[in-house]
Amino acid sequence: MLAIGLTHYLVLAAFLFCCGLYVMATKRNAVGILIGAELVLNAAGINLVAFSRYETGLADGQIAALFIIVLAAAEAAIAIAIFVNYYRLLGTIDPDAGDRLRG
Amino acid sequence: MTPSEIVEILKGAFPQAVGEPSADGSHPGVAVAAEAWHEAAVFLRDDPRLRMNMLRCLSGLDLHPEPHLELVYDLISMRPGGAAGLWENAGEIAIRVRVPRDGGRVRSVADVWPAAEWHERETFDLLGVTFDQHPDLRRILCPDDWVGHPLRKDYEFPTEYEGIPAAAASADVKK
Amino acid sequence: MYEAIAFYLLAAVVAGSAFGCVIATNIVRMALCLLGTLGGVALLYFLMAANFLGVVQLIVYAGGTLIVIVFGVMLTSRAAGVRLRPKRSEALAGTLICIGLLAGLVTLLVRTAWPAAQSEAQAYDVAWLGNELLSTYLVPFEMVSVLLLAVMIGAAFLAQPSGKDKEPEER
Amino acid sequence: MPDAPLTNSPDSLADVERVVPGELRTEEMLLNMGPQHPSTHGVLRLVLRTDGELVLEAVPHIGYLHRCAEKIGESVASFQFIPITDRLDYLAAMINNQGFSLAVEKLAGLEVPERARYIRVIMAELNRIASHLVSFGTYGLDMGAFTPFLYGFREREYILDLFEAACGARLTYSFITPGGVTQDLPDGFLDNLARFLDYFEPKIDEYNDLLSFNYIFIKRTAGVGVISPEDAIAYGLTGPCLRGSGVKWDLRRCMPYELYDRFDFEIPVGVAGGTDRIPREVVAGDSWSRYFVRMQEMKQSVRILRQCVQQLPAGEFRNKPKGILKLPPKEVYLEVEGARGQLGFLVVGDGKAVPRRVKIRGPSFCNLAITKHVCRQVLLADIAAILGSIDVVMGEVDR
Amino acid sequence: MAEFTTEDALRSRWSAAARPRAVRWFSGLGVVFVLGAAALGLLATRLTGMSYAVALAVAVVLLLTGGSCLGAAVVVQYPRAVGRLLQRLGLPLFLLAVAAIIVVAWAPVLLWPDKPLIVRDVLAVVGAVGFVSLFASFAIWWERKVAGRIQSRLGPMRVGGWHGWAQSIADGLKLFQKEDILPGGGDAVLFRMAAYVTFVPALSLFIALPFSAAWVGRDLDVGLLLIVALFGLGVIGVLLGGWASNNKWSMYGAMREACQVISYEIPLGFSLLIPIMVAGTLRLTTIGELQAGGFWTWLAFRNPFTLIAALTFLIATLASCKRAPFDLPEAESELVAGYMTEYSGFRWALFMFAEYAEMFAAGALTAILFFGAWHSPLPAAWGAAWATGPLWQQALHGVVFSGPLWLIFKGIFFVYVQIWLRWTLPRIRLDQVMHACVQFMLPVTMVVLLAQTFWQLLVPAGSVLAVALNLACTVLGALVALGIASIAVYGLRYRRRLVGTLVVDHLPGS
Repeated sequence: MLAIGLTHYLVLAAFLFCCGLYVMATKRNAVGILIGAELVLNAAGINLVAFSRYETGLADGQIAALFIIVLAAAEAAIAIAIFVNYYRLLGTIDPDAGDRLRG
Repeated sequence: MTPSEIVEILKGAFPQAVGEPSADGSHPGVAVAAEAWHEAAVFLRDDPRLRMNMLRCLSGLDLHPEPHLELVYDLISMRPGGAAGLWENAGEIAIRVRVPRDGGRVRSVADVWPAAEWHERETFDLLGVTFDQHPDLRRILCPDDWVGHPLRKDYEFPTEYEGIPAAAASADVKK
Repeated sequence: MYEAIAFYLLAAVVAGSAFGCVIATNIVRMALCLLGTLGGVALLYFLMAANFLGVVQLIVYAGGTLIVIVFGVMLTSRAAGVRLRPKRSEALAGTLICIGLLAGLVTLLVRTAWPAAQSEAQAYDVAWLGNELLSTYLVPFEMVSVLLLAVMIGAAFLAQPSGKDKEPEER
Repeated sequence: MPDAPLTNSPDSLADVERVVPGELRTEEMLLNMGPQHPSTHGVLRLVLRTDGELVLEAVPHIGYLHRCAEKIGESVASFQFIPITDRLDYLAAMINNQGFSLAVEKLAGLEVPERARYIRVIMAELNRIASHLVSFGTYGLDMGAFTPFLYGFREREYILDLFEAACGARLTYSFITPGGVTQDLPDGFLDNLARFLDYFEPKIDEYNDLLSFNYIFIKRTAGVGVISPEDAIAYGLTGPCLRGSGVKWDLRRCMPYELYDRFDFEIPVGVAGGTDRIPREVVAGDSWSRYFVRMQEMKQSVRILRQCVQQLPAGEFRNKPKGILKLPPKEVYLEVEGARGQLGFLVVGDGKAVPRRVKIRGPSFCNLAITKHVCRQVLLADIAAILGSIDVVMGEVDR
Repeated sequence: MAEFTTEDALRSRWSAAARPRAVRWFSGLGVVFVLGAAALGLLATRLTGMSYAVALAVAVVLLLTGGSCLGAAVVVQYPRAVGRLLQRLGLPLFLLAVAAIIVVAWAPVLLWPDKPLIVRDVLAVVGAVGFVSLFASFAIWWERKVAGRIQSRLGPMRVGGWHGWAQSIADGLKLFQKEDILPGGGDAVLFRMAAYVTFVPALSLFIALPFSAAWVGRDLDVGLLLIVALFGLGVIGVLLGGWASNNKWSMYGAMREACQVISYEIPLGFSLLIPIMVAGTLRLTTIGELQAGGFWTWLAFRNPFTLIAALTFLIATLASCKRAPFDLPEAESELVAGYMTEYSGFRWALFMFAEYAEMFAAGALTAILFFGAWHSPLPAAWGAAWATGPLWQQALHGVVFSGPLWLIFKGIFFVYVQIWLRWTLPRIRLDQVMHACVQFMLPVTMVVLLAQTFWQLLVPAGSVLAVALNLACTVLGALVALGIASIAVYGLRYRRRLVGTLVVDHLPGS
């Protein structure tokens, strides 16, 4: 228990992943879904870094995690831009409300 | 331009509505009938001889024993062209409009001189003259739920306002 | 010993705030919980001797992305007060699936005998990471920069007011 | 915000939200600025309709400081009304005293000795400087510069010392009364005054360097809240606000009262920028022009004061009316050039000591009315710039 | 409820009977605690690892408690004498305590560099907390004094005797006692959290901030980035606080802050890249040691581009710390108090502390990156012999050549510049802030970055051009420094004349 190893990190990441999944699946707010996605991405980042730390010892895991962070930032920027337009169009950001094909 | 000249011009345009210039030399003015006032105001502002471009003041007077309220519009014509770029006073006059004390109405001149908007609101608030076609005729100095028009001579001081007693004060005033 | 204490503390913070995200009904509180998760993960990166990654996580994620999210919440402010409580059936199904998934994953993870290749953390240097980034991983790096450019243009295009609007643009 | 939506009430949403097909839907918000707000200069309340930082409309609400001055005027004798006039424009109480006294004198036909008239001009001009100093200081404060405020108050303090020496009061003087002034100037007053003028005159240039020509300050105020001369006249603007729009109109020159025809002084007006130290961003009638007219007026007041010090004759300081001053049944309307514009008194007598009607035309009241017209489609920060440059005193607005 | 009178207050002090008993108890407990602390300390020297850390921590706590007990005993026994003494010696004592706390916090780091990192970290945190709180109280008082001088008044003069030095301590005590008001309809949890979310990053960046090559909590290889990251984190607290206040003015302040700080992070980052490029590292101690050779080797004076970068960095930190002329988030004439409108008491104090901590961090970072870090203008090589000599020589070396005192001095100088600007300049409008960022700061920093790249590629270190421009920049910097110094000397010399000079003898007899 006291010697922290790979498994510890992986279990934590699994928990994070499941939380993110739940948030993405059930929240009725588009920004909430975005937050869920961030949780999932963080879980992935922990996994990558943990593998690179405990298994390979190479830079690959860290670099991949770095790319994840950058991509998450890009994703958030685009997503928020879309949400703002969505909100302006529909007056709500409930994802279920956007069921029309032509706004 | 002297006040009497202004009165002449005005009389030429509105022979029916314009009365005699007041005898009192300290505040030269002329009475105008309430119905014709708005037209006269437009004339006063736009006539090239007069060009009364500024409404300096609007005072409401309560002529208490008489059943009238008098509105005094102090107008002035300001024109450029004096020495050293100074603007000069090209004539001033007080227009007096009488309305009945109860239910007095007069056409608003806020569209002629925007300055009149707040002055008319104040006169409405404190003296109870209604100005027709005013853009926003509400009380201005007193609270919106105030009862009565305080500057009337027969104004009864309230004994309380919103639960705040004012009885002692009103007793003093009555004495 | 220290590592264990630090790990369990951070794991508690990360897991706690992630769970906070799950149960929060208010979107701004969710954002605050996300801040806890992001900060905790950054510290976990420090613990795994990935200093640079931890700092980037703080700068980009906590200092940038999160603020963008909070901004988005406030721009859609009238919806922010709306309760986010999911439908009962959805919540039930989601809970069941997630718990099942978690149980499966954890069992799998614990049972697998991971070959312990590295017991001591490598002393990762920023310079080394930079060299790797610009030599071995140059192509993905350049692709990410092109992507970022595209995102910048795309976000600016999406967020700009429509042509008729003459009002000064606001950030 | 968690529970309350940003707009005032759910019902008002329909009113404030513009839904134009094909256009962006922007959310508007009603914002109460005041009656307790640092830059409304007293108990003024503005209801702002905003879209982000942009103010679409600002509606002023007044009356929070209404003290029934006109009703009191109908209940007390004219001498007793002098202290009430102190409390109209409390930053320039001397000029209020002067205006009301002149009106009563004209009504009652009271003569005023020449020395008293000089003393009145001295007091009025000193008070004009004091008032403009406050205006200068608070305008700096509105723009986020704290320091000019204290400089302005430091200089004003000397003027208040002079007032205290003359009449014992520092804010509400009741010094000028019908017939003259309440007491003669104390010994050494003129020396102190001359010393103050020597000290103060160079300070104005210093303050111009500090604030007026500060790059940020110019950027904040130039071209903001432009009032055209036509609008200014139509809305009844007077004083520095009118002159800031380029209208060279000053009662002291155009319709001289008291002794102002004897003095040699200029009437500063707002001009377009680019010439003679005026920054090129400046448009005639903007906030900077209104502000700068005040700065220049202080110099002119110093000029008038210097002439007063030279010319002050010996003689009586008042013509005391015998017995109680009765007001004849006549009507008088008289305006003086106050620190903020033309202060008018309409006094109606009916043969008693107590006037039948006193109507006060507060310049701030008329000047404030234009805010609704000017504060349209401006930024939130500009509201402070415009309001500060119009420089209202709520005591005079609400009376 | 009965009224609380002055007499009650007097009676609630120690009565004649209770006083000797209290003194006995306090002094007895104090002696016991101090002896215990000494014993534990002795024991700790023989221990290693975790037990050493625990023993040391307990000893420190015991020592502090014992000291407080002894102090309390003295105060109860001789209240008047202590009061009088405090009035006279308060300031020296206070300063001594400041020095003592810093030394106590940092000495072990210096003396036992090989002890476990966690000990070092704990001590660094204690040192950071102590330094931030002391610096914030000092800086608030100092800002008020400076503002007073600029505005030809005196500022606080009463509390503590000498020039009101204890004013902000008194204010702090007052703030702690104030009612903690939660705005109705606001989100109470977020409202409470926001103050900490702002305060904690501002505090924790001190762990990576080196005060000298040896005096640093954690000398990270990414230290610079970490500090910048923590700089940006405080915004979230402000945003949350503004949102949770349920006040439109707070909301405006929060939005303005977010706009401003995020926008200015870009020019800030670009300006940071210049010293990073010159030094080739993110490690702050390395960047600092690079500038050890006298003030002409300071990074700001290396070439014109670094000088411009230093200036843009200063401006960008001004915006990040929301100091005038960029103080829009709390612009009192527009937004009442911006995001702090609804805060009171302790939480408000936390925001203030965070602001002043950030101010110092910004100043210190400016000094480290561009202005010679912890080195005096003299080349450190001149004092190399002193650096390894006996203790007194080492101390002298720290004062004359390089040491934390120099960094603190420089940080305070840049804080002074911020204060100076605040009380001199009007505030910029929001659109102007954005224009200044996008249309001025961003292009300038980008061009400078490009130019510096080419400079490093094309101009060799010892070439005539490099030396000439280095000289020119150095002379320019020296002239500016001389100018500031001469203004300061002038102000000091004529400090009485600068206050209004006109005396109106207005009343008879005066």
